[in-house]
Amino acid sequence: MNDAADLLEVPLAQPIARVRGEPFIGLPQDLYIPPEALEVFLDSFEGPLDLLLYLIRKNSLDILDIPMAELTRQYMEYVDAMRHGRLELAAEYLVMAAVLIEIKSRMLLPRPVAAPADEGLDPRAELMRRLLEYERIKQAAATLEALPRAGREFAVVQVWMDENLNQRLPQVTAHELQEAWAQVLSRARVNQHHRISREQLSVRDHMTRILRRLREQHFVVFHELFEEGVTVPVAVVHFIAVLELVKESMIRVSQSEAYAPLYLSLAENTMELPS
Amino acid sequence: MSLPDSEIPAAKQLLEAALLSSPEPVTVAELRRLFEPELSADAVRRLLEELQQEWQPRAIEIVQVASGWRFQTRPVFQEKIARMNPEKPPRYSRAVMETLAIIAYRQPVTRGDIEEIRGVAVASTVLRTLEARGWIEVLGHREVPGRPALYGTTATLLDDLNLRSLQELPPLMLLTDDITHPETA
Amino acid sequence: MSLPDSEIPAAKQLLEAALLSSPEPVTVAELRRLFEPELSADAVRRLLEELQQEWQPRAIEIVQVASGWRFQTRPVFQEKIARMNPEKPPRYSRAVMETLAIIAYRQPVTRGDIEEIRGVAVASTVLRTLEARGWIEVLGHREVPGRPALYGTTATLLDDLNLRSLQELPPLMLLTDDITHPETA
Repeated sequence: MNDAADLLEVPLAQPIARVRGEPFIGLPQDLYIPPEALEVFLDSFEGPLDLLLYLIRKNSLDILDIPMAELTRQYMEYVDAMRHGRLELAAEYLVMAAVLIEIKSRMLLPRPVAAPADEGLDPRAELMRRLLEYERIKQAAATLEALPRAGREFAVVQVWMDENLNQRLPQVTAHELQEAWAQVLSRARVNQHHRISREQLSVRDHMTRILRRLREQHFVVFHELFEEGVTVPVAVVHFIAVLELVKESMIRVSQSEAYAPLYLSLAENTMELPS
Repeated sequence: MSLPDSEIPAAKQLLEAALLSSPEPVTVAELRRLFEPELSADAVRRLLEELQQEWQPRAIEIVQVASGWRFQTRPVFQEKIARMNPEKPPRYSRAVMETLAIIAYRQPVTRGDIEEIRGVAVASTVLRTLEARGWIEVLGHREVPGRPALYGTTATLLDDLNLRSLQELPPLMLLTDDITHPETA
Repeated sequence: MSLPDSEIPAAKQLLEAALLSSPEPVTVAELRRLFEPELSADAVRRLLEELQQEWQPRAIEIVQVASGWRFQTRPVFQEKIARMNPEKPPRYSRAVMETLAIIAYRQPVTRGDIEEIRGVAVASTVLRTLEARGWIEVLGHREVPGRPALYGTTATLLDDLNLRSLQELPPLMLLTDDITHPETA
């Protein structure tokens, strides 16, 4: 874990960014970060603790005896660079900067002669404790990631059983349905060629309602779809649903002559317009 | 490409594992890809038939169904297994749940749409299971070649899930890029 | 109740069928009910261990995880099986895995606790991803203002990682005692 490369999920052989078309491989050797690469670079840290750990490990500093002046100087350079590009990202990093400076200044102050209660407490203690705890968790996360996992390193066996033999029907909850959908989505994201856009469910709902109505009535006069008392948002969603149905060749809209009423029918029905 | 005799046991083991770990039937074309270099369809079929023989005396069997080959529990054992668990409700397979989710959230959809989203073929048994349950129905047909059926969910599904309308379905989860990303390997 | 030798092969067949056809791990208590009269837990465990031995040389194995016993593919075969189906499992970001590690090793924890350890805000999507996967759940609420939810890990997480209990999680990196009590300079 001392290796800086372990901080990134990007293999070193691959450029982590391109700056003016030039591949930018690995982490910078010094503190100079080309501004164009900064965004990519910062994304590789999980926060101020992660950045501090990186600085400590990169410089082979002793985590139990941190030279505060040097660490604070390097950290501030990063934060300054960061503030040019990603101001909104900087808040948590700025808090840490304040903590570092406070520790540094406390270490510079001469100790009071009269011993206060916390005399002997290293001002760095709390920071060290947090850094070590975070490092442990970081390593635990990497260990968990490496454990064999169902669906990845091994598959659970399940042989088909005829469901008809089961008298009791499986129960499903809305939450399970949502989880199934989440699984579909996360897998679709992995299979990059499937594009699934987030769409208003209400449009889909209205599309189904219109199809159902057309199946029963065969054709519907367009304005009848918009019954009285329908609110504007509902009418808009309904209208979008009609357009979507036409676009997806599910329904047909026809008119016997200009300005005559519009009729909707299922695309599969050859509709006889009423005269 | 056929196999030398010495490699047949290992090949059978691999076929067995592939069939056992697939929730849906597997086609011969898919099974051929297990091997490098690929085996011929005939060679795969021969191995499957031998495996079928070997499993003959056991509680589960290898069968060929419309969409491919699969293991299934022999009916006489199914009844005994059902005894095991009187209180645990049975569950639908992942294929059934995901198909239902796609129809619920993306309706009206054709079988082709479902296959495109799931990235795998949808067995007819999956749609039949949901239709028999009264949870999905054919709403119409899309006017494209083949006139595929358009599926939607029914009021029965909403009743069974205790919902008043589709809007009450839990919102789609927004997966942002920082949650998952493709394997870099 | 134990079994006469003549009935052992049939009993093993039945156990095998029950494990192979269950979508989730099966407990010894459930397996006992397969038999009439019921077998003792010890007898079932002995049969399971014998079956485990018999399956040793094959591509799938019987393992014991947190929620019971199940069959699964051996990792060495899984790579080959994956060739058949190019679908890749999702890979989780560091934010997700670190959050999971904190919940696993420090449970029960609130979102605030997680943020304190990681030093950054935890996006809701991170917790939702873990909940949707069935790996974490809300155990209760801490009785402080805002009543934040307390998260813990589930048996499903242990099952998915092939573990029988939280004690089997890899130990946290060891730290020397003087970290919390640094020597005075």
